Amino acid sequence: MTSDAAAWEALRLSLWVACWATVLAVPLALWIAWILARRDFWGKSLLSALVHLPLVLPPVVTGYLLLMGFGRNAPLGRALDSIGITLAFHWSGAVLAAIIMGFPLMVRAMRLAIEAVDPKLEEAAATLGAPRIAIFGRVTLPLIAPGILAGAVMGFAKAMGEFGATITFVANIPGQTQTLPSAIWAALQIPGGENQAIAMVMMASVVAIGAVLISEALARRVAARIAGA
Amino acid sequence: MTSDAAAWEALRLSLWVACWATVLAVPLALWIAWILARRDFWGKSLLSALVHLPLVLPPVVTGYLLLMGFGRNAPLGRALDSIGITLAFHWSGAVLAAIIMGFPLMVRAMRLAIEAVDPKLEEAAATLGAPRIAIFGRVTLPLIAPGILAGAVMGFAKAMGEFGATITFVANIPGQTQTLPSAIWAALQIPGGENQAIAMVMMASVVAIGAVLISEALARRVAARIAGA
Amino acid sequence: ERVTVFAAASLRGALEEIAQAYPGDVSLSFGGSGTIARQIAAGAPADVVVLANTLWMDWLVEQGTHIIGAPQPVAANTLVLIGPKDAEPLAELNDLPARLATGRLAIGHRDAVPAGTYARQWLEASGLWNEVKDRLAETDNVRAALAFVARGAVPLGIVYASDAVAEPAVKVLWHAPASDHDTIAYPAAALTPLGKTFLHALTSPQAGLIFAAHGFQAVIQ
Amino acid sequence: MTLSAHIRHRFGAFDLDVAFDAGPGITALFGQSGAGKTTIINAVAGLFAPDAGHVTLNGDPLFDSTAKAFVVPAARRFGYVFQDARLFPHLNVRENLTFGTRYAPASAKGASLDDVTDLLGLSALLNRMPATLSGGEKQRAAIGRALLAKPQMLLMDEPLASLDGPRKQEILPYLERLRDGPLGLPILYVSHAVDEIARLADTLVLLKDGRVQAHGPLYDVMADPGAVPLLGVREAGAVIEAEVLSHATDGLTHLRSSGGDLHLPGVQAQPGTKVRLRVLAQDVMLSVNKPEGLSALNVMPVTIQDVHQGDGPGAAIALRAGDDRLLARITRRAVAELGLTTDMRCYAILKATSVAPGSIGR
Amino acid sequence: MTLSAHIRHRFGAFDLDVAFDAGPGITALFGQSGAGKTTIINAVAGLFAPDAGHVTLNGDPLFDSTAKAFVVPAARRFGYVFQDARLFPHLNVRENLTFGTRYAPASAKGASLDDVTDLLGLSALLNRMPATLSGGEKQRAAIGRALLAKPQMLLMDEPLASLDGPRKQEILPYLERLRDGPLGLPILYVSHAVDEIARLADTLVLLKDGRVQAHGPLYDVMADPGAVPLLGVREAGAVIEAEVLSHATDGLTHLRSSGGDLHLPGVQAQPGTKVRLRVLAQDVMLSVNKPEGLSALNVMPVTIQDVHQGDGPGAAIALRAGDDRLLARITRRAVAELGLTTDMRCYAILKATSVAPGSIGR
Ligand SMILES: Nc1ncnc2c1ncn2[C@@H]1O[C@H](COP(=O)(O)OP(=O)(O)OP(=O)(O)O)[C@@H](O)[C@H]1O
Ligand SMILES: Nc1ncnc2c1ncn2[C@@H]1O[C@H](COP(=O)(O)OP(=O)(O)OP(=O)(O)O)[C@@H](O)[C@H]1O
Ligand SMILES: [Mg+2]
Ligand SMILES: [Mg+2]
Repeated sequence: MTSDAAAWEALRLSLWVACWATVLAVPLALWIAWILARRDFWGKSLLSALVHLPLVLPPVVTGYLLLMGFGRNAPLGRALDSIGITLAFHWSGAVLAAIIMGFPLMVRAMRLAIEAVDPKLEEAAATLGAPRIAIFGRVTLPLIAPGILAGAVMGFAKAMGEFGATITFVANIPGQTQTLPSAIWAALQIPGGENQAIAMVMMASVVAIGAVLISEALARRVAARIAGA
Repeated sequence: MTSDAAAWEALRLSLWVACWATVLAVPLALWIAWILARRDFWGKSLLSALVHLPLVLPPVVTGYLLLMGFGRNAPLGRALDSIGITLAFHWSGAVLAAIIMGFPLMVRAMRLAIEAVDPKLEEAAATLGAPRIAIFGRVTLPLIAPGILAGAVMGFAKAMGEFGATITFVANIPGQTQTLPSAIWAALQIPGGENQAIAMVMMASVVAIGAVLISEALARRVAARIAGA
Repeated sequence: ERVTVFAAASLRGALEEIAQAYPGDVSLSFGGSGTIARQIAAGAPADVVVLANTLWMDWLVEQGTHIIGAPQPVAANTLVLIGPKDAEPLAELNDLPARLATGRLAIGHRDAVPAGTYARQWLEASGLWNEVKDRLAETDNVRAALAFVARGAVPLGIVYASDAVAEPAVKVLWHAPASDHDTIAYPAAALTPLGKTFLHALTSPQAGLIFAAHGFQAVIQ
Repeated sequence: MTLSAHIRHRFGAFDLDVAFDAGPGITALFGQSGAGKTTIINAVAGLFAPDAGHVTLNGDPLFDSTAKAFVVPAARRFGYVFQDARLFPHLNVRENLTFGTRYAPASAKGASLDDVTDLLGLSALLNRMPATLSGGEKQRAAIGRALLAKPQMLLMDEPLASLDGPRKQEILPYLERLRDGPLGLPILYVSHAVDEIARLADTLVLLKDGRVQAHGPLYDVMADPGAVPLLGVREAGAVIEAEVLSHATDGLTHLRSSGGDLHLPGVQAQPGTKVRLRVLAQDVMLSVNKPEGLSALNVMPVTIQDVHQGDGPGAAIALRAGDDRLLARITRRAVAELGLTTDMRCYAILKATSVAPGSIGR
Repeated sequence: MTLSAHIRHRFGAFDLDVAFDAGPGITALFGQSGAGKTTIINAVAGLFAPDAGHVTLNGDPLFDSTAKAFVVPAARRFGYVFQDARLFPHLNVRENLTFGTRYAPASAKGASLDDVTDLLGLSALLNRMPATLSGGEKQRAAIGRALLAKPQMLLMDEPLASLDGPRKQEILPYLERLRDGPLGLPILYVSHAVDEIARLADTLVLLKDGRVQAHGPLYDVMADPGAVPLLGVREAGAVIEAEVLSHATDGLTHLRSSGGDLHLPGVQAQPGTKVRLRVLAQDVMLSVNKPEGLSALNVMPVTIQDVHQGDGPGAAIALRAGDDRLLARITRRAVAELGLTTDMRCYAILKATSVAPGSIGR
C-alpha cells in the first residue's frame, strides 16, 4: 500500500467512524440532555459531572478505562463478544471511543437548546391533546433542531479528530482502526514525514469545514423559516 | 522531588493554567460567539469552521502548529519574546494551547445561548435609551449567563484535560509546563506507574466534578431567580 | 543552576534515579522522541537531549542544531517477545503465528515508534513479517503494547527488555538476537556547557549501574 | 356538561380560594387585573396542580388533592386560548391551526378548517409564520387552533382583547353558535369587557383578590347591588325576555314583552322565538307623563319599586314592567325634580337604537 | 413638538404607505387588526428602517431614505409601550421600571418612581419577577417602564387592552395630565377601543390595509361620514365646547354652550374654564315638542341640517345647536313618524348621565 493510498484509506475509515459515532450518539445525547434540562432528581449534578469527565481526563486514560471495561478479557467485553459485538481492535471500538469523547460536547449543545425552549409552548401542545411523545416530536424537537445540529457537528468534528483514546483502546490497525488522526500522528513521528502529515491535515480540515458549512447553511434555513422570510 | 510532590505540583499548575485559560478565553469566545450569532457577513461560516478546527485536528498537529508559530525560532515567537512574552516551553504557552483547544466548546455554548435571547428584548432596551454596550451588559449578558457558565465550565474542563497540544508545544517540564495530564501520561510510560497515574486521575476528576457541581448550582440559582421562586 | 533534560519517556525510571544522584538540580521533561527532537529544533530550553532512536538524533544534527561535541549513546536495550505471565514457553520462534491464533501481536507503531521499527526488523529478519503483518496491534508507544499483553487484550507482544522486567503480569518468551535489528541505542547530546557536565554523569559507571538495574544495557565508553 | 371546581393555591403573597360550578353555556370569570382569573383557568386546564381542592367534569375527577387524582392536560381535552397567543413559532398558521386535530377522538365533532379560517379571517395567512403576524392575527390564529382541536370545553383567557370592534362582532355570534348549536360547547371565558360578558355569559363568577365575590346566573349577578362597583356603573342593567313577533321592512323587529311592545333593530331570531334583551340602566329614561313626539319608539308603563341613591350624582331606580324588572340610572336632581318615589307609576323610555345587537342573546 | 412621518414598506403581501403628522397632544392610530399600526409605530421608534420615506421630529430627520439618515432607537428617546409587554425577565419589577432612567439627560423631566407605582398599582409588586406577574400586571409595568425613561414622546401600542375598566379609568386621566401638564408629552397611541381614542386623542389617523383613510383633528375625522364604518356606528358622535359655570352640591356641573345650558355629572374643571364634550350620536334623542316631565335634564333647541339615511334601520341626523354641531342617530321609522326634514326645528334631548366623564376633555 502506498502511503497515499493509506491516507485515503484512513480518511474513509475516519468518515465511517465519525458518521457512525454521530448517528449513534445523537439520540443518546439528546436523551441525557433532555433529562438534564427538564428533570430534577437526586444526583443530577453528578450525572452532569460524569458527562463532562471525558473532557477532563487525558484521552490515554479514557482509552485505558475503555480497555479495562471492554477489552477481550474484561467481563463486559466478553459479554458483548458473545453476542457478536466486537469492540477490541475493531472499528466499532473506534466508534465507541469517539462517542464517549464527543459526548460532553453534544450533550451540552442540546441541553442549552432544550433549556431555551419555552415550556409554555409544550403546555400549549398538551392542551391541544398531544401526548408527551408527540409534544417532544412536534414541538420540542423542531425547536431545538439548531442545537441538535450544533451538537452533531461538534460530535462529528470531535470524532474526526479523536486520537488518544482510540489508539489506546483499539490500537492502530490499517483499514480497521487507523483513522486519519492516527495516520497523521504516525507521519509526524518519522523524520521527514511532515509533507504526508500536511496532506492528511488538509483532508481532515476540508471534511470539517465542509461539515460546518453544511450545518451553518441548515441552521440558517431553519432560522429563516421561523422568521418567515 | 518525590513523585507525590510532583503530582501536587502538576495539579497546582493545571489549575493555574486552566484558570488563566478560562479567564482569558471567556471574553474572546463571547465576542466571537456574539458575532456568529448576531452578525451577518461574508465568510461567517468560514469563521465558524475555523473555530471548530481544533476539534478536528489531532492535538499533536495543533501543538506543532503552535510550535512552528510561536517557537523561539519562529518570527512571531521571537517578536513576542522581545516584548517579554514567552509562550514556548512556558506555562503561558500551556494557557494558549488550552484556550485554543477549548475555544470551539466555549464559542458554541455561548453562541447557542445568544441565539436563544429574544432580540425584541434588546430592542426594548434600545427604546429605553440604552446604548449598545449597556444593552449588552444589562440585557444580553445576564440572559446568557447560563450559557457563559456552561462554556466556561467546558473550557475549564478541557483546559484541565488538554494534553496533546500542550505537551507538544511546551513540553513536559515539572513545575514549569508539566500539567496533570502530562504527568499522568508520563506516569504511564514507566512500569509500575499506574498507581501514581490513578491518583492523579482522581485529582483531576475531583476538580472537574467540583467545577461542574458549582456551575450547576449557579445555573440553578439564576433559573430560580428568573422564575421568581 | 538547574539542568534541563529532554528525554524519551521510556527512560523515565532510570533517568529519575540518576538525576537524584546528581549533585545539581535536574529538571526532566519526558516525551516521544519525535516530539522532543522537534522541540529541540524549535529552540527548547534544554541542556541535554536523550532520544530513544538514532534516526531523530541524526535529524537533529541535519537541522543544524547546535550540539556540543558529538551525540553519544548512553544506554542500549534489547527486544523481547512477551506473553501473559502464565504462558507456556515458546519452543521456537516460528511457533509465534500459531500461538497468536486469532489474537494479535502488539508492537509499537512499525514506523512511528522506535520499538515498533526494531520489532519489524526482527520479524523481517526471522521471516515472520509477512505472516503476522496483518495481525498486528500497533500502539502509539511501547508501554501501550505492554499494557495490551498485561491486560490480556492480545496474547503476545514485542517490547523492550527494560519494560518486560518491571511488569509482573508478563513473561518473556523469546529474546531477539541483537543482529536481527538495528542497534537499540539511546543517543544523548549536550546542547549547553551545563549539559556537558550532566552528559558526563549519564555516561559514568554509576549511571551504567542504574541503567542496568532498570533493564537497560549500560554502554561501555 | 358541568364543570365543578374548588381551587386553593398560594403563590407568594397571592392566595387563591375559589369554588364555582360552570354548567352548560358560557361561564364568565370577571375580575380586575391580578384577581386570579388566569390562575383558575390554568388549574382547570391541568397546567399545574393546585395546593388543594378538586376539579370535576360531570362528576369525574380531573383533579383531587385528597384522592391524589390528576388527569394530564392532554387527556382533559379543553381547548385553551391563552392570554398570550402562544403559537408554535416553527409551524405556519395552517400547521398551528390543525395541530390538535389529529388527537381528537374520531367521534368528536367540531369546526372545520374552512369554517374557522373564514370566521377568523385567516385564509390569506395560512402559509405565514407566526413571527410575521400582527398581534390581532396571532390571537385569531390561537382561537382557531383551540377550536380545531375539537375540545369538549373551551377555556378562553381574554381572547378578544387585541381585536378590533368589527372583528369582535363577527366572533361573538360564532361563540354563541358554538354554545347553542348541536355541540353545546361549554366555554369558560375570561374578560375585562363587561359588554362581552353581558352578551355572552350565562353564568358569571365575579372575582376579587383570589376570592369569589358573586356567582350565579348572569342576570342575578348583574342585578346584585354588591356587584355594581365591580362591574362598573356604566354596565349595570337588567334583562327582559321578549317574543319576536315580526320583522318590518325598515329593519326593526317587533317584540312583545310582558311589559309592552318593543321595536328594536338588529334582531336576527325567527318570529315566534323568545330572546333576551339586556337594557343598560343608563339607557332608560323616565317620564311622569306619557311622552309624545319623541324619537324613542319604545315606551313602557312601569311602576317604581325602589329608589336607590348612592354617594354620587346618580340614582338607581328599580322598575317593574309587567313581569319583568328594569333598572334605570338617572341623576339625583331628576329624581327630585320629578318627585320619583316608590310605587309611583311612570313611563320608561328606551331608545330603540341604544339596545346594541350584542345585548340580544339566546 | 411635531412628528412628521412618511413611511413606505413592504412585508410580503402587506404594503404600507402612510404619511401623517403628529402634533402636540395625543395622536391616535386606529385601524383593524393587521392594518399596519404596529409596523408604523416600529418605524417611528427606529426598530427597523422602512424601504422608503422619512420620519422627522421638529424638522430634524430621524430617518430619511434618500439622505440615508437613520437615528438609532436609543437616541430617539421615544418611550415605547409594546403590544406585548416585553419586560426583562431577569430583572424584578423595580429594576424593569428604572431601567431607562439613567439614560435620560439630567435635564429631562418626567414622572417619579413613586408616582408611577402608585398610579399603576405596582407598589406591592416591586420585588417580583416578571414571570410571576399576571397579564395586566405585566402591561402596567411596561407602561411604567416607558414613562420612567423620561421620553420626549410616548409610543403606546394598545397599552390598556389587557386592563380592567376601573384601572383604565385611573390611567386615562394620567395620560391626559402628561399631555396637558408642564411636560406636554406628545403621545402616539394605538388602540382598538374607540372610546379610549375619543377620550384621549387630539389627532386621529384612520388606517386601513396599510393606507391612511382619514387624518386630522379628532372631531373632524369622527364627524366624517366616510369614517363612520371604520369607527363603528355606535361610536359616531360630535363634540361641543362649553364653559363651566358652577358645580352644584348634587355633583352636577352647570355648563353653558352656544346652544344652551347643560347639567352634567363628573366634570372636574374649575368654573370659568372651557371644556369639550363628546356627545355620542346614539345618546341624542329628538322631540318635535318641548318635552316636559322627562328625567333627561338637558334639552336644547336645534335645527336639522341634514337627514342621512343609510342601508340599515338607522339614520344619522346632523343638527345645529347655536354655533355647535350635534349628531343624532335614530331609527328610520322615527324619522318617518316624526316627519323630520332638513331645516326643521326641534329639541335634542341628552341624558345627563349618558355623557361619560371620559368624554369630557381639555
Ligand atoms: N415579516 C412579515 N411578512 C409578511 N407580512 C408581515 C410581516 N410583518 C407584518 N406583516 C403583516 O403586516 C400587516 C400589519 O402588521 P401590524 O403588526 O402593523 O398590524 P397591526 O395594525 O398592529 O395589527 P394588530 O392590531 O393586530 O396588532 C399584518 O397583516 C401582518 O400580517
Ligand atoms: N409565581 C407567582 N408568585 C407570586 N405571585 C404570583 C405568581 N403567579 C401569579 N401570582 C400572582 O397571582 C395573582 C393572580 O394572577 P393571575 O395571572 O391569575 O391574574 P389575572 O386575574 O389573570 O390577571 P390579569 O387580568 O392581569 O391577567 C397576581 O397578582 C399575580 O401577581
Ligand atoms: Mg390573566
Ligand atoms: Mg399591532
